[in-house]
Amino acid sequence: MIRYALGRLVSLVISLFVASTVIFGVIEVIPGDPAAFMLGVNARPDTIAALRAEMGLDQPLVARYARWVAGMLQGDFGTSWTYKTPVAALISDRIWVSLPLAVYALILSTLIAFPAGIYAASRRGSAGDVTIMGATQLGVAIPNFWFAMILVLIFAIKLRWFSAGGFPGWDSPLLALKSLTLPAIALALPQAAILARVMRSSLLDMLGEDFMRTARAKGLSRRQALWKHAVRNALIPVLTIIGLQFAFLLAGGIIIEQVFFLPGLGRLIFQSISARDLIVVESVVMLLVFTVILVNFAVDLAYALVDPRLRRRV
Amino acid sequence: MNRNLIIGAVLTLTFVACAGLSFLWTPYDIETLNIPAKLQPPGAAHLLGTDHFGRDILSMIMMGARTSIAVAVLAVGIGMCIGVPLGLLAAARRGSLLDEAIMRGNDLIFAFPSLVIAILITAVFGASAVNAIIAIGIFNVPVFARLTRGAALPLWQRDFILAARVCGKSAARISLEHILPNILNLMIVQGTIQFSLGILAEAALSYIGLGAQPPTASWGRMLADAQTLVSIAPHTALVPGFAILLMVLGLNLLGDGLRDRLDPRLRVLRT
Amino acid sequence: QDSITVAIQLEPPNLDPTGGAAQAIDSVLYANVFEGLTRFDADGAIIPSLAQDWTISEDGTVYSFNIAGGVTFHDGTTMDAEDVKFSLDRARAADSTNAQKGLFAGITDITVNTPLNVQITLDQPNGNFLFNLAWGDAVIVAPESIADIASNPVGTGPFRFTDWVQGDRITLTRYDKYWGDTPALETATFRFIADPTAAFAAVMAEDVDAFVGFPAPENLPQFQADPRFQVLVGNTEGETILSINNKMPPFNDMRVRQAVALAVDRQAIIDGAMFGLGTPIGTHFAPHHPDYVDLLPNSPFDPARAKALLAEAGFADGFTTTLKLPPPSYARRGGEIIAAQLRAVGIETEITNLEWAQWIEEVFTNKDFGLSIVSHTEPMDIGIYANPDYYFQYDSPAFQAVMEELNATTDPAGRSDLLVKAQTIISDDYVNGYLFELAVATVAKADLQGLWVNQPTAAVDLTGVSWSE
Amino acid sequence: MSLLSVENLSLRIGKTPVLHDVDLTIAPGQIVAITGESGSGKSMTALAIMGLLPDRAQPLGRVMLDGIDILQTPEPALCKMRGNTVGMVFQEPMSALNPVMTIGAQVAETVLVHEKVSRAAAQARAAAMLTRVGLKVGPDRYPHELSGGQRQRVVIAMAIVLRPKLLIADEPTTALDVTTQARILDLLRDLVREFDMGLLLITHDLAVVADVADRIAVMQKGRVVEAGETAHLLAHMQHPYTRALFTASTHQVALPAHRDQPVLLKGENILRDYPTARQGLLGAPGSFRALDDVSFHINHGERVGLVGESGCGKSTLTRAILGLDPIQGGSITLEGQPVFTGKHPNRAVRRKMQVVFQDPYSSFNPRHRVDRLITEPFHLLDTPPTGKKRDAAIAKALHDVGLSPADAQKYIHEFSGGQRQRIAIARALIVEPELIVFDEAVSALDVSVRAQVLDLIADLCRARPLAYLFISHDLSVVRTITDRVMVMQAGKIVEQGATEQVFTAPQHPYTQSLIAAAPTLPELSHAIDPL
Ligand SMILES: Nc1ncnc2c1ncn2[C@@H]1O[C@H](COP(=O)(O)OP(=O)(O)OP(=O)(O)O)[C@@H](O)[C@H]1O
Ligand SMILES: Nc1ncnc2c1ncn2[C@@H]1O[C@H](COP(=O)(O)OP(=O)(O)OP(=O)(O)O)[C@@H](O)[C@H]1O
Ligand SMILES: [Mg+2]
Ligand SMILES: [Mg+2]
Repeated sequence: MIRYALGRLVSLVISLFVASTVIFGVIEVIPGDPAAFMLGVNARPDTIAALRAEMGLDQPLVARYARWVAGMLQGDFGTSWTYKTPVAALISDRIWVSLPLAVYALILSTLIAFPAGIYAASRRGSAGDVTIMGATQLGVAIPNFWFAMILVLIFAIKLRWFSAGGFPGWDSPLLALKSLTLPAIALALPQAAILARVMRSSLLDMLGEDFMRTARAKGLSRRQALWKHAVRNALIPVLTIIGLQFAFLLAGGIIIEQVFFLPGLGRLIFQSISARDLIVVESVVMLLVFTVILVNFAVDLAYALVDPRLRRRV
Repeated sequence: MNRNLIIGAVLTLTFVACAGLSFLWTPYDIETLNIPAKLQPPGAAHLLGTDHFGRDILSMIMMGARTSIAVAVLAVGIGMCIGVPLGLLAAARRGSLLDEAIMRGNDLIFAFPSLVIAILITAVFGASAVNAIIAIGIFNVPVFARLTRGAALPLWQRDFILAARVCGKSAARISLEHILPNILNLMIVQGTIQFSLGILAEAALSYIGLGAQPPTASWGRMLADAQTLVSIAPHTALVPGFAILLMVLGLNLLGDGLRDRLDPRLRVLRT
Repeated sequence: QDSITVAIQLEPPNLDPTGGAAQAIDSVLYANVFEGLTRFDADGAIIPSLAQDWTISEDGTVYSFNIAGGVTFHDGTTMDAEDVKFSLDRARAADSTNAQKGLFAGITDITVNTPLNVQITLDQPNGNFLFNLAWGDAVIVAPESIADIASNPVGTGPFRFTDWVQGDRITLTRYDKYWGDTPALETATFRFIADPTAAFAAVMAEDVDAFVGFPAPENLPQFQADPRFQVLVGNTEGETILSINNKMPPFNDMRVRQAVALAVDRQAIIDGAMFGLGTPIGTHFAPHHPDYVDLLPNSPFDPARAKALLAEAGFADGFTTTLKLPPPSYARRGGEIIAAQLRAVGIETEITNLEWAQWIEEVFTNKDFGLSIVSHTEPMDIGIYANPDYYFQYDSPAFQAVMEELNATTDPAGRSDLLVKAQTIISDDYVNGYLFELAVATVAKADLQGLWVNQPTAAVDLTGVSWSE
Repeated sequence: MSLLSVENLSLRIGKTPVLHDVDLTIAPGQIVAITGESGSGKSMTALAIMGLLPDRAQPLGRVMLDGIDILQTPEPALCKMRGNTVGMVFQEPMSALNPVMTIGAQVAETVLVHEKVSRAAAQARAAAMLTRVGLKVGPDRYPHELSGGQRQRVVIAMAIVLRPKLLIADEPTTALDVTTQARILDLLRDLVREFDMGLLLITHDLAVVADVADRIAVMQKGRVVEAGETAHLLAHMQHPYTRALFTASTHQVALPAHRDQPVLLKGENILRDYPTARQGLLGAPGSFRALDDVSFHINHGERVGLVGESGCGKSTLTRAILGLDPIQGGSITLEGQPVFTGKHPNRAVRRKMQVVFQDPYSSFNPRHRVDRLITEPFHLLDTPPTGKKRDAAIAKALHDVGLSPADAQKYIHEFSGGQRQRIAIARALIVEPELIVFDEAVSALDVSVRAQVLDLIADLCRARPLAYLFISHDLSVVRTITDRVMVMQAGKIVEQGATEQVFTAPQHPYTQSLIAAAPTLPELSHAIDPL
């Protein structure tokens, strides 16, 4: 198990290194001079040059990359050009919106998807199954930003149950949760639909396995066999999807953060790209990639917990 | 006959037909604006109403179908054309360094949140339909590469592949002659699904202004334009929303239906 | 009730009004946290602020300002002539990153006479100097607090900065030792909502008390009809123009530029892009300015003439050019409408939507464009036409002479004449397509009073704002 | 009173009739075997007794088990009965166990489902039963940590932990090799005696049937065509199908005599290592030696057999001979030419060798027609025949294996298993190779089909001088179809010699145990005389 984890760790580090090069390379070629943008149309060339020097933009690319990576290794993400505050502080503010939102949405989608998927699989072909599968088809097809628009229209503007957007901060956790509820629903439902479908089909796959027949021959009822034997085995593909979804939720919140006007990571990326605050963009993208890779790593470890066959593999 | 397949095919074909028809005819010309006639609700003159520039929404939907389909088809095409050969190569050289490199490369792409990459790409090259295609296409590559490799690996263990190797055929030739045809069904099914995801992705990119540029019609941009109008002219948001929903639904149903028909494992169960 | 939540569209990137071009910095801080020697009032007039009065030498080059006594910065230190000298010297220094360094270009010397009197010498008379000092970029800052001005601004205004939740809001609190009249509000929260849908929802759900610069004009009728709200529509200094690259063929031919001007139907653009909000203009000048001349008849909507002019210029079959649009909706929506109108006379446009950073690089700096739409929001900025390197590349010695004369003239009547002349020249030359003066809409709770209606500069001045009852 | 009595059981699945009027009785302590061809309804009968028929099954008749009629009993009552009164063991030990549960927990589960005992008590009973079935490893292992035979013991323990009155075993040993099979059968026999259980044993292997069963029921196309006491039935077969079945099982082919000829294929000191998982984080990958210093030869026209347990390296050797995988040591030469030149297989040599695989279903690309399938080896020729010549070659190859030229245009799914194996042989013959490797080429076939294919091979030997290497775990087949046999154990050839000699007087202890473990049919020559 430990060896397995270590092996995955090495490839994780390599991935991170490659990712950092790719990110830096892509972001550095984004056209639009950050200094010129910050100073606006009335700025004089010497002012712009002064600012470029202040931001370190006059140094060669490799040197800047090296400094960026070295800084990150020490936990220093640099200082935002526009906000003039440490990027780490900026990110940590935003992450307390994006992360809870992603987790909230993930919990919601799991809470919806698991029972729905299991129910549908256990009653395959029944009216309930058909209804649930129909609903998931719709859920998969619905664009989440459109869904979000409609949620706002109904629950914020018409019914006024929730605030329409913005985030009051965690001073009052209840209010904070409330303001994340509509966005979390908008994010979670389409994901829940996907998850429910995967859950159902992987359960159905399991139902056809020989060991399910063995379980029935032991005297387990259909339902017992499903819960005791199929669910845990079916969890492996489901875990993969959950891992992918978490990454998606964290960054894919971008559009939803836009609709609900949440000050999360997604919006930070958006803002800093249009403000050409490249150092922030680089760091946020790197952080997201890091999270995804880390989540995949966690998922891999979770596999090993679920499936003993993987534990001894290096 | 399979219900999913029929509903899916009908929905998909309707939109494809709309898109095709739009080359020849649309109820109104969407390039001329008629601002006095803006935001008319659905009615006799305009079946689905007009937008904030007084354009006929039905015509916009037809033209938008064209954009959506074109973007999605090309993006999936890119994904397949690059991903499938990569997957075949990785499977043929399974366990080698090349295989490892291809698969790690795939993982890396998967590690990038797709929307973020799309935003970066459009930030570098500017917003346009072509760049939307590239951005979506890039994310289709690892999907097809993984799927291909995953499906090809067990095939390589099959005896008929051994037989072909005994006959001295090269790995490339075996991949083309034996592996590819046997995973084609899978590719078609996955292609349909990726196609529907492509439609959604195009809509999302256009919604945040990174997709096709005006005057090209796009469902996502129609939604973006309509977002402030929801409360005064709900049809401007509902119509494109439902267009996306129905098209994606149709494709998904079609994909499911095709899977049921084409997947040999399920076919064995049926007969 | 003595607190208020005001929403504006854009969040300030940092809180240093002297170090960046972002208007949002001024929106939050101007007159609320920072003050200059002079300031704009609600109608755009220049009135005394920290400088209580001043004298100008005969030749118009030496200004002597008397500074209000008992002024303290929010950190408790006193504000005196030394701070004024420090602030202005800092803004005009060689390594300064002040975005409007040009405002201070004529200053040759700043002398502190007494702690409450400062004397500024110019190299030549400048009729705009008091106006220049009113800009947000010319506010008075203290050397003690300059180091973290970007995140912790310390000024002399009636409100002091308390908190900034990046991405969401900035909170200001009343400064008890303010030297002037005490404002009615105890705290003010600025929230930043750029998305039109979210803006609409936030106001409708009463999450905010006022929205200054409401981004979606199409939603205004709903607020007007709702007794909970009042809608204030005011004017801004934003001349929205279809800028034309005067050096790029075929636009170097005046007939082509005229054709473009005639092909554009302003009213359709105002209705279609702004839902009726905005005043048509025929030249680059704010209609509410006393010296404005109505030059609309110079460029009526006349597609037939436009076609004829094109034919005359040798483009009977039209031509293709680029139309590069920055993010605001006046540009994006207006661009679609203009593209359709130009297509009607045979000019095909390739629309490219750009972010501001790209726009500045491609259009403004590299002049790589045919047409663009942008609102020039600086007050009294007709002077840009005198700069042949300015992005639309208009090079007219006649106009440049007028501007030179204007700068040297301090006599109001003479200035007025020259401004009329200037407006007429650029209109006759069809330098750009003049579309409309941008309007600003403020949606507020019905019982809120004292908000600025107009936007002579980007500012949400809260000093006079209060709740009725 | 009998423990189980099946009366007039008929069954349709959907619209397809599967069983017709099946009758069957089992008494306590009795072993009843059902035998018959694949698809004859053996498994369905068993599932009917368990009440585990597929969803669309419509059974008719009576299945009385311990006094209750299964077909009339509601599901909850059946659940109480399964695992308790009746247990079942399935064919595939690899997939019959839940991979994510320990074996102890899986056995204990049977107890926990039926009895209100503590988890610890159930675990204890499970451990005891695992010991009883002869499992020497602890109950906290996971299935993937066990060998096939061990897993089958776990499945048996699971089925009998509550001492059911009836145990149904559906092909319990088919997936195992002979020595393991012998041990499992011994175990079942012991358990029956010890617990006084009834055992319903389903198998297509007549030798096994004859060995262990008290009674035999022979099924064909959903009917029981003949049933009776084992000894009596073997002695007095009435039904032609039963006779045909037994004849085919003991089928002997007549090989033409082999004369001494020069060496064709020669392998010397072959080493073959498979890389295994890395040792440690960055350590060098380990390796597993699948062929350890193997030397052998095959002469022109000689028929050589290769036998050995599953996993001993038979297929690995095949692959090395065919030049599919490089070897790590030693040499393989065909008529003096190396199979491998440098890193690449030698085409000139490959042309002289062909192969026939075990699984007739996966040996062909389902998307190609027969003509394309069998001409694939033409790829080895420098100037492959085209047009008329090609057609003629196809027709001849098909004719040689007893198919018609018209079959060339069909797809592979249109053929039965036996026909497919003929096509596989046609494919091997089309380039007229010197040597054919048969890797378990008849193991997946029904006995009657197997007999036909063996005859075909003998016929081909008569028609032309053909050398082959015949790999099989079925000793009786190897015995009749080869001149010389090699016995392989754990990557080494432990014994080789003339077939009859090795079978009658095995020298090596391993060979002896192998031959002892193989079940044999009693001499039936008198019974199979034509009527
Ligand atoms: N789920 C099912 N649905 C429809 N028909 C089935 C199903 N399972 C089996 N059959 C059919 O029932 C018949 C009897 O099958 P059964 O599995 O009992 O054969 P068997 O004698 O056990 O064969 P084998 O030796 O191959 O296991 C076969 O013709 C088979 O095709
Ligand atoms: N690709 C591989 N990697 C590692 N080990 C392998 C590989 N293939 C086979 N082996 C191991 O090599 C040994 C010999 O395998 P081989 O397939 O030759 O056995 P076999 O005698 O043909 O068995 P069977 O009768 O089951 O087909 C086995 O222990 C097997 O586990
Ligand atoms: Mg069976
Ligand atoms: Mg083998």
